Amino acid sequence: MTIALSTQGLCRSFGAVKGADNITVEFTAGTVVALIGTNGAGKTTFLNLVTGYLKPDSGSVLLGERNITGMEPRDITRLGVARSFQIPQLFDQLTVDENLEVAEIIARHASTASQTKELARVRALALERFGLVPQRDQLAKTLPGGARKLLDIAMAVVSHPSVLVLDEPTSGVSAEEKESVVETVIELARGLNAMTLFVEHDMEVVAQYADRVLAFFEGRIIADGTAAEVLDAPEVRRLIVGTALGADGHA
Amino acid sequence: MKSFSLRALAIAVSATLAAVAPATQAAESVKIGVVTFLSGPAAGPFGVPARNAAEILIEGLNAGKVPGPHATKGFGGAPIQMVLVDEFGSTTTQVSEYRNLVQRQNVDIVVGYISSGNCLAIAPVAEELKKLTVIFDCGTPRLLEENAYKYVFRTNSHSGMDSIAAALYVASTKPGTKSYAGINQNYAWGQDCWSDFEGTMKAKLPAATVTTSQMPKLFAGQYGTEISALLAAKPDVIHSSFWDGDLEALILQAAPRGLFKKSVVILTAGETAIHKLGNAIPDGTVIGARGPHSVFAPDTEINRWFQQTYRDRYNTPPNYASYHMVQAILGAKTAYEKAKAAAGGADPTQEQIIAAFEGLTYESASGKVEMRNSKGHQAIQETAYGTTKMVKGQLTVTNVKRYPADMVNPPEGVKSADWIASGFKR
Amino acid sequence: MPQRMLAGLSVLVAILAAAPWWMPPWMLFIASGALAKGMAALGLMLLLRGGLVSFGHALYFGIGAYAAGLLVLSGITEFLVLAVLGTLATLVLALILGAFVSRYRGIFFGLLSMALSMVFYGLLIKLQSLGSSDGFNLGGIHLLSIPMQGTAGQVPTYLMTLVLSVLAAIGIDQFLRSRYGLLTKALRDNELRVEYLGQSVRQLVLLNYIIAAGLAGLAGVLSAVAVGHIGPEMAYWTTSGEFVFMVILGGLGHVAAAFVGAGVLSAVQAVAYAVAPNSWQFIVGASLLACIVFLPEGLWSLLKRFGRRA
Amino acid sequence: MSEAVAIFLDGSIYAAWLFLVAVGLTLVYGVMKIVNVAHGATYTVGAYAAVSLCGAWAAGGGNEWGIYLPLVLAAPVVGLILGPILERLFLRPLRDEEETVLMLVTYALFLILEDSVKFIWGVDPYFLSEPYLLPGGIDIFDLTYPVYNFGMLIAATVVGVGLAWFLSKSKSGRIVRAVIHDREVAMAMGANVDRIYLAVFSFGCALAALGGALTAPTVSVIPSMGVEVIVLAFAVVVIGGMGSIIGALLGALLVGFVRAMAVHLLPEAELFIIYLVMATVLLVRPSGLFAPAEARKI
Repeated sequence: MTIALSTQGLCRSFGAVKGADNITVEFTAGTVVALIGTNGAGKTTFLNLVTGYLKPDSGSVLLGERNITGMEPRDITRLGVARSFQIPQLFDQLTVDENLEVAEIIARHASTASQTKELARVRALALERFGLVPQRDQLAKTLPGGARKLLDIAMAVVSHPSVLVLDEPTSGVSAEEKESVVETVIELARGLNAMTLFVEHDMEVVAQYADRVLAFFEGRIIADGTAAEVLDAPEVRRLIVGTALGADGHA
Repeated sequence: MKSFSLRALAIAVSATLAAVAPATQAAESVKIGVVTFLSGPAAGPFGVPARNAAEILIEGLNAGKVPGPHATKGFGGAPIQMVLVDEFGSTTTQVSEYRNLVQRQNVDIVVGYISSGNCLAIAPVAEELKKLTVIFDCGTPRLLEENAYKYVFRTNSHSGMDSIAAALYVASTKPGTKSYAGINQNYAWGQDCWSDFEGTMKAKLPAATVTTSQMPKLFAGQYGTEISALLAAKPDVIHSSFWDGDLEALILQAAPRGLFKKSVVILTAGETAIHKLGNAIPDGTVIGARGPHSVFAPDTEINRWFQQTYRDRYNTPPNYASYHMVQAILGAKTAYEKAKAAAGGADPTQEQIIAAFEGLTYESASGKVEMRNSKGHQAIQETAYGTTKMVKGQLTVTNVKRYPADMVNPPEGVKSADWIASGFKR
Repeated sequence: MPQRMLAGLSVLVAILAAAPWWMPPWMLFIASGALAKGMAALGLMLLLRGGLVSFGHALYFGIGAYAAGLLVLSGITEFLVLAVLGTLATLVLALILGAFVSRYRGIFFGLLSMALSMVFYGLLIKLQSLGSSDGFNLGGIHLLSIPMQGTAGQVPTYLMTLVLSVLAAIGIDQFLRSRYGLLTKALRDNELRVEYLGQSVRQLVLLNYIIAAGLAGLAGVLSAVAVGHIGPEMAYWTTSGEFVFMVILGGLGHVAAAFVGAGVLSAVQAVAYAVAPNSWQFIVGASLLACIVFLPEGLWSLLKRFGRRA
Repeated sequence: MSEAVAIFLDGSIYAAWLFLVAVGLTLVYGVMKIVNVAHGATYTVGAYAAVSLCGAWAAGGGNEWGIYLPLVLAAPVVGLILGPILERLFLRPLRDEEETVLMLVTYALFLILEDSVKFIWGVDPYFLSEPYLLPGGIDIFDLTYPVYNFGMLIAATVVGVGLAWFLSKSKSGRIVRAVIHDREVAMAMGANVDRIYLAVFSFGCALAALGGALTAPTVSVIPSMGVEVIVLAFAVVVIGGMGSIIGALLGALLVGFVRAMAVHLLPEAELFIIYLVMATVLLVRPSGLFAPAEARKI
């Protein structure tokens, strides 16, 4: 079992608040890992540290054997780590197709005509997979929430990353669409054999798709294991699940 | 249908521009393009007074009311028509406006240019378009020292004269001067004026030393710090070629701080301020008018007529820029009439006017003007400086010293800077 | 539609190429200047497409002009040499300054650019040997044996400016259609995402910055040749402002828009000078305001609408 | 010794003047994210308003020492008239445009206002030197300083302290600060952004006009007097960090002292020293010395 990604003693604070408090963790290649925790627990901070948006105060991030601590997002991306965002980061003035084209151009550096043609074919497939074909010539700013989310993820996947980082892929997605979004994404990730990290508040989704679950609280990992183990841990029930599920009436 | 609309647009644009062009003028009148600042900071002190002077002089000439040697109507009987252009805007704009005047408006003569950058840029265009162009105010010695032009004349002395005469005034009225300082605007005019003044001081008063040379940005407006530096340096004499709002601000800010009491301040272009600022200028300030203009002008018939007519129309006396304008138009008129006489009374060609203009000597409202330098294209003239004194609430200029043209202008063929450096060798 | 646009533009270029035979000389001079400035505006448009406005672009306009001026002073009067070396000088400087400037965004990019151009302006004012604020004349420039100045040189200079403008427009058009064009557009929308797709934003900005600078430099050389005089005001912030104005006036829709903006502004200025010498600032300001309010995508959008309806 | 004192005094006086003309600019930027080029024209209008008001005061036989009243009154008059006109007619409808487009809008307004000044007051200069000359001068070491300059120092202090007090202590001030910090959150919490923008912009105009009015007695009042000022004010605000009041203060002090040193010790450098300081500060701190931090949520 190869280690795709690992961190060693990762720390980062914002003033008095500890966003990441000595996080040491390893991720096996090809696994799907869910991050759970309340707002402000440090999930997004962890993702931002891994993908280079934030620089750690101390500690290190390794991609396979390679130390990527403190590297710029673009360099980390080039090494095979792709991410999507809690608030979709799209090119609003470009069409859906062009959004993907930009992602492809950057990932593949196409220059010859035949390469360009090949890219267009791949793009068409991606649009189909994400169900964006009807909107392909629409400007991104006109898309509804669910489609924005999908396009955001589709752009991340274009580069065939070895590590895929998804920040709340289902937030802003309607209840009916949720299932199919997660289904599509996870299937794709498994198809790429990419190690997938995703932040999720819906415990049913977590239970259904994650091979492994990490529970965050105040910048620390308070539980780590299979979905069943973590969701049943008393500390997790008390601090996270109770609050997250209580509202939905599933507790 | 795109092609149609674009072509239509192109045609419409050219039609609009062409519509602005007036019909060709009556053959017998002389059309003069007058270029001077109508907007921007130089409009108030120079541009507008020059325009005013052009207006009343041309009206007077056309009516045959100008007394003295210039009594003939218009230019040798031909009425004068004036086309006015704003000098404000980039040099490129000025070149393009000049082409407009010559090629679209078909003027016979262009009279204009206050800014040195503009007159330098216009001169080669005048040569290219072969159009008689009389520069009336711009100061840079480079205009006719660096190039020989056939079509370009300048009827005022260049700025070298102002600085040389200023230093001579110091040498004669304050021979004991041990130290001097300068405050000049940081652009070509200010830099040239200061280096010429400094050069002349070194030749005439070699023992005197420079304490500080302040070079604030053009149009800076706030001179508190510079004034402190000048006060602290305690020079006997301070030289300044400031003009316009900058000059007025300097006077307003420096006078209450006693700068004018502690040092003798020479304002080489100070004349424009005395009409507006009057009693704010402290006694003992040395004032120049870039030639024998305005308060230094001779008491002749034509000067009295000009002073009176100008005051009557504009409720203020004409300043040296007004006199420069009068001098330029009268120069062109004299050359025109001389050429006409030589041609036996026929309307002279441009070539004939130019031949008559070269080396011409004539009377303006400011006295005698000799087109002597730069192969007869550059005027030389006497100049004067004087000291202000308040008499019964009225600012007067006393202790006036006049400097003959030869004393303050380089000999033919010698550059102003070289002449100064040579210690004024003849 | 693209075919029609191509046809329309070809006709426009043909009309402009025939200008020496239908435009009076004074108008030809304005046209030369407008084309040269349009070229500088074209570069600025490229930057603007990437979301950056420079209030100091005249720096490179001035560098090109002064590089040409220095060459003329040292006795080199061959236009091709001036154009190549003048542009090269701007490219080198843009590479150096761009390394710093490309870190900045939004208003800071604009103001830092302005500060740099003003430092250059200050240096020129200080250089008394180069005429300080008065600048100096450059004459005798020729292309091989064809004069580029004086009466005989007006048409060759105009045609050369037109040829280079058309080439620049085609070049930039191709560039915009290439992957870099799309990336530039993406850049304007969302830099963060561009970075997270693995592309260095700075590199992209730098590339655009250098191209824009080169165009401005070449425009500076052409302007210096056409006017026959150069001065520090070429690098002053108001000149930069004029370029920005041209881009906004024309719009970002098409490479030709920059030239439309430059042409219209030059025409408005010429007419305003003739008709209202005392209130042309008011007219220029009001038309800028009207353009932003009523034509947020510039005059180009108007032409496009007009063309579609016809 | 006296040179050091002179540099200190000249630097402080110049800094006070800079702060007065720049503080409105930074406040408007902080709240509205508008780089207001028209600030320079408003400064000019303030100077002319002061000329007219003081002229009316003198003509009406007002007390000689009372002339400072109409002088200062020019600020609220201009702020209350010009501010709402510009904000309501031009800036509010275009509020959602990009920063650079808004800057161009204000540039257009600048051109229009400057010509309007010419239409109203003409191109000939006005002089309003009485308030400057009235209090006389005082000798410090061997240099004479006009008392009026120290009045500028006091005015700048009053404006600075008043603004600081308003923003930190009063309820409206806290709302304004909330808008500076995060417009969306402030709106969500019920801040009336329309009203705040109108008030802040008008207040910014009043501050610009105050700068112009207080400068008027020391210069000749001409239509183009605002051109140089706006560039200077920009430099100060950028150095200090756009939108920061304390930054404007420190920017003004930095520029004031550096310039005073240059003038006294190295006059040659005065021409571009300010731009050099600006470029250097930006190279070291890309957002200026005290830019309010903005973290982007992703």
